[in-house]
Amino acid sequence: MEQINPTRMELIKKNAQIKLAEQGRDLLREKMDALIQEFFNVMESVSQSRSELEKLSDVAQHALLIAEAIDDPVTLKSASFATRRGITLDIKGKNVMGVPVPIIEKKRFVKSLFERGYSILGVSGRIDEAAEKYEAELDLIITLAETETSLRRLGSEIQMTRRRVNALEQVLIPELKRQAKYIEITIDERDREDLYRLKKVKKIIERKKRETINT
Amino acid sequence: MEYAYVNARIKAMKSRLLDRSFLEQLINKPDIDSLIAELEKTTYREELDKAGVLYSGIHRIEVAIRKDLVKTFRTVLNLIRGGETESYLTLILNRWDVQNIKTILRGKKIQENPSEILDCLIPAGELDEAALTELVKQPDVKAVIDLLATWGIIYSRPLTLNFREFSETGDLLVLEYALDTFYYQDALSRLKSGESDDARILKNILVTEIDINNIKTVLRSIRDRIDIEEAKRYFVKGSPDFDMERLTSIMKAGTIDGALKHLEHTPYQFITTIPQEYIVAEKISAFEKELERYLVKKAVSLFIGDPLSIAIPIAYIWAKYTEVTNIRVIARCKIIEVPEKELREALISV
Amino acid sequence: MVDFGIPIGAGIAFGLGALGTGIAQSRIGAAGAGTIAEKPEMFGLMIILVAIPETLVILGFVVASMIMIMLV
Amino acid sequence: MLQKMLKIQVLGPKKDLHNVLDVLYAKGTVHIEDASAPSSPGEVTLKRMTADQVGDINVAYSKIGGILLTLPKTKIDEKIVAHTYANLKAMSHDNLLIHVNSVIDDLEVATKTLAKEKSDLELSLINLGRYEKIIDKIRPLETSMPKLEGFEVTVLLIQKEFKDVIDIIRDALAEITKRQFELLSAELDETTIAAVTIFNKRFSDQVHSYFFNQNVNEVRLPPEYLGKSFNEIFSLIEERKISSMKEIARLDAELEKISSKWYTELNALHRILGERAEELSIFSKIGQTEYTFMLAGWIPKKSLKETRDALKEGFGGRVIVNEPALTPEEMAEAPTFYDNPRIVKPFEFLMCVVSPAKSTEYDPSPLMAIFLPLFFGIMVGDIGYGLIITAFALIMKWKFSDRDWLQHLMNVLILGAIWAIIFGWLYGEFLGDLGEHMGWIEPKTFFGVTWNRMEAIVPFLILSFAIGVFHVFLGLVLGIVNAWTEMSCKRHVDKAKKHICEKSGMIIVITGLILVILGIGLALPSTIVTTGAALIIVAIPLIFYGGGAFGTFEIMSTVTNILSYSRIMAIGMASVILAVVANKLGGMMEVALVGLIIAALLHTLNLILAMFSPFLHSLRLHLVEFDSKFYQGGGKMYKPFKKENGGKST
Repeated sequence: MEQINPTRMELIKKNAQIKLAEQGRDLLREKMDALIQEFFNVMESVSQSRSELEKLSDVAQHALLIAEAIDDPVTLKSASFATRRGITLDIKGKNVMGVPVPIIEKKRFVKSLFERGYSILGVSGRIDEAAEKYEAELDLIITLAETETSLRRLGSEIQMTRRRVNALEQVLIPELKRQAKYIEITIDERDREDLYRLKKVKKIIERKKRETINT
Repeated sequence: MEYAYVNARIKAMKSRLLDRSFLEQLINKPDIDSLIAELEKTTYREELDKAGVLYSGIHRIEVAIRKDLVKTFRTVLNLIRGGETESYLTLILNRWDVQNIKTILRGKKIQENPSEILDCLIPAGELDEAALTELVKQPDVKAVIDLLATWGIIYSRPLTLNFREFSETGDLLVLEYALDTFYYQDALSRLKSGESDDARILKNILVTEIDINNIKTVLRSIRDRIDIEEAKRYFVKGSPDFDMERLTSIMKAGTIDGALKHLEHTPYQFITTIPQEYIVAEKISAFEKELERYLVKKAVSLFIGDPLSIAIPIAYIWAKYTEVTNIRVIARCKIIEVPEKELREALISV
Repeated sequence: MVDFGIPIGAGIAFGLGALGTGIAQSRIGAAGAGTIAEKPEMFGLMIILVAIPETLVILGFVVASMIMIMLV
Repeated sequence: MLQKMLKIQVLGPKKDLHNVLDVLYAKGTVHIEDASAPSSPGEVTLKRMTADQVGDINVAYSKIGGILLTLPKTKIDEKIVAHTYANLKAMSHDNLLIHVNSVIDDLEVATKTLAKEKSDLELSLINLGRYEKIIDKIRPLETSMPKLEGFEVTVLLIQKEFKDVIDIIRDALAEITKRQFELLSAELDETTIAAVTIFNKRFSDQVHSYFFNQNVNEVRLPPEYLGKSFNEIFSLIEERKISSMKEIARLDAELEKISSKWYTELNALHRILGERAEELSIFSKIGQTEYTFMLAGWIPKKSLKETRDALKEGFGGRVIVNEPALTPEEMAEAPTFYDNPRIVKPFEFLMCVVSPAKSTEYDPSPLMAIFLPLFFGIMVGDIGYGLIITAFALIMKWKFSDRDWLQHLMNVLILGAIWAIIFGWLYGEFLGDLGEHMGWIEPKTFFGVTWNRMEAIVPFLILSFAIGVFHVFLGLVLGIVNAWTEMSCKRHVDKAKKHICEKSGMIIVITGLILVILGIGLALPSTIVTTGAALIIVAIPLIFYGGGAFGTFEIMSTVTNILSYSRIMAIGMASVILAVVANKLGGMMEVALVGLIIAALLHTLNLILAMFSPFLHSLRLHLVEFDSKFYQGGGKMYKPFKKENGGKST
């Protein structure tokens, strides 16, 4: 407290700070509300995609098992050799309330007949269908990865904003207010001292004046 | 060619194929082990015993039936050694060669571990286990083709011809398609020279197969909205009924429904009766199942054809192949607990 | 003059029957060998199947003997 | 006759299962069927019993089988096997398993590695052959190539239709190697040209990457042959081949060694494990719920009561024997239990060679027991031959007392020989005309015919046809009887009706035909001919209804069937003629001894033929001409749960 200059100038500065802090707090509150809104939106789509994914993966698995049963697992494995390759994803960012969320730029992975790299003459439609279902599943997984990352980012942003609001509200603003109070009190005190001292000086002057008159 | 002896043997072998009631018994088995125990009572016993040393459960069955298939085909081929018949029969068995070469090329392209590739090969064709092992050892796609050429195996020709395009685009489809078309063209041209009954029987089956492949390609292309010109490249030539023109016009129908209309009044009319839900869902595998079934039935019904012709060995090969597929379906469905109804639907009954 | 017609006729009747049986049996025999190679338990049945075309030679024999006996 | 079979279900609490099995086993009357397979849709499927040890036994069984397959076959001494087998059999279940597993531990790895090494070598041998072929072809090219240090040789294969490519390659090579190269080409076969290039190793990478994109193939050789001349490679391959073969021989010898030591034991083990597995498999046929078991099976009607009593005695009311009502369709599934007098047994065996009868049809074996030896006797018809055949059969029976099938066959021969003696007396034949010659016997006369087979050809032929007509009619009647029984089964009513129509129609047509032929042939009164014709006309619609257009063809085949009985006369006559020829030839010889030998030889030949041919042809008359009129077959044999079938419960 020592470093605070209990000057009127300082007081004005503090009061301005208090106002700023309160404004900031309100703003952050608003942002938080908006984030929470967004968070719930995303969450809904995530839970939807999740159940969709579950369903899709069941279907895909079933298609695969049927293909394996009828076409022999080795034929399937051979076809998988032809289609095996890495996936490259382009990831860009987007701002939601100042939160960077990923946007995955992707081609659809569901491939058409001649894109899978094998000749369809030796590969049955069952294998095709299994491949297609898994490609769709991959699509969904990637979408899910995108939204889930957004969700996580939003969540942590909400948490951070809340922490900031709390810091403003419970630490910074009361502190500033206390400081302003202190300056105010100090200034008042000094004013009173001044008044008193002035009065004292006035008395002394008057006494001296009286003495000079008297003498 | 003494068909009397050979075909009598093959018919005797045929009588040892598992009948419907035995398959029923297999379906009724509660688990994979009792299924194996039941299969042990059949001709699969030897291969099951051999496979049992390394594998268990479903893998034991699968390895055993695969080995048994190969062994059976070799037996048939050995019976027919010599002369035109052998070359006709190898023509049917060559499809496994094509499949194996494709697998090796695919594996080599992604630098797959040789033993992994070897596991996926079924040496039922002319390329025996020794040849396949050596091919798998080659370092890259080109080396595989070169080795085929070195050994004077005809499949090196289409591959060499199309290699440049492959190395430019990196698209294995080029080579695979070249191989497939070569197989059918080569088979048809080998049959053209002979005017015998044998050649006629074989050609009939082969043309049916080409038709079915083409119809499948058409349906799949329509479903995936593939451009006609693009799809046309993947049709196999050689069928008198369904030539390029006819296929293109079916393709032009643009919808599965429309394409099916074109198939009315053809031998393939039966697929127009497929439940509407599959047509709407564009579920190709449903059509495919019917088409395959038709082919299998046609091939297996050769048993009642000329008893002193190649019809019998051909029918046997198909019947054996179907049997192996059925066993695999039953065994696989045992472990994933598919409802019995679906299982029965998946079986190919002949 | 000796009449050669009758013995020649009888010979033809018997000979052709035998020939037919031979042709048929050769095929059945080959098929039988094939079957037995796969299924030895069919041996009994195969023997009978091989014997079936013998009807021809027997009928030939009957006709031949009837020609000889009735016409001589 | 076939026994009537009943289906039974034995139900009881699970804890009694073992004892129930023991009782049934001791009785040996029940043919156990799979109880867990639902017999009709909608029925509850019972869970299968599983015996705990089934898995272990099966694994061991197939492992031993696998080892046996990899070992070369060694001659085994049946006696030692039987001995080992007996020893093993005495072992308890657990001890046996321990023993088996120790054997497997000892052998499995060793045999597997040896077999694997061997098959690897065999594979490489095949490939060496492939490489050798091409090297042999391009070898001649090498001689015309300069041999240079630091240079590389590459062989290209070019399809003939692209032979222009050679010039392009030549130009390209000239550019890459700055003209330091050599290129030679020659035809390899009808479709391929081989081009050999030699260039400085410095350019190796560039040259190869150039080839990579041309329509040519480089000859690929295993890496170990790189940089060697073709002649060298060729001889190296030869060496490799020889050494591989030596190695294979060594591996074979090793396997042989193992085999000679273990084969007997493994065989015995395999046998006993197979039996144990079979025994345990009876459990998989028993259905179960949580506390109860159900066992289904067939039982001959006559033994139902004693079995039921035995169960009642042992378990009181706890174990129930239930007789489910069966539809005729289900009855058709019953196993076949031939239960004939001993004399008919050999004929059951003959029937089973073809296909056992179905339990619902008429069992032809008793009829066969009458007619087959009779036909045989009519054909052989010689006292001497009959006696010799009997003696021969008795000797064979005594010599091979352990072969069931031979016993059966010889019994048939003896029965036939007895008839042969009877007919021999009738024909007056003893070793052909020897008996008559010597004045011992002579042909008898019946119905105004002297039954001398050499002369009475036409009467014999007529007799044969008569037998044929009788036999075929008998078959047709039995066919009607069978169809009649089938009528009870709803599913087959239509078919059965048609069968009855067809068969009775056939009888009428044949009767009509005979009347017409007799009427015309013997110039009998015209009424007989017209009756015959009328019968034919009446019967044809019946046949047409029963068998359709093919039914009318059947008339022809039935007539042929009857004609086919002429073989009874024909074979008999051939036999007697040969016998007479033997006697004549023998008699013509100047020296008695030579004559005797020649006669004896010919008689022996005739005897062998006589045993074989008449037997085969009477069998054929039964299976082809007779059985086709009524017999379907395709039944399964009744195999009761008892010791002979290895069905002992554990």
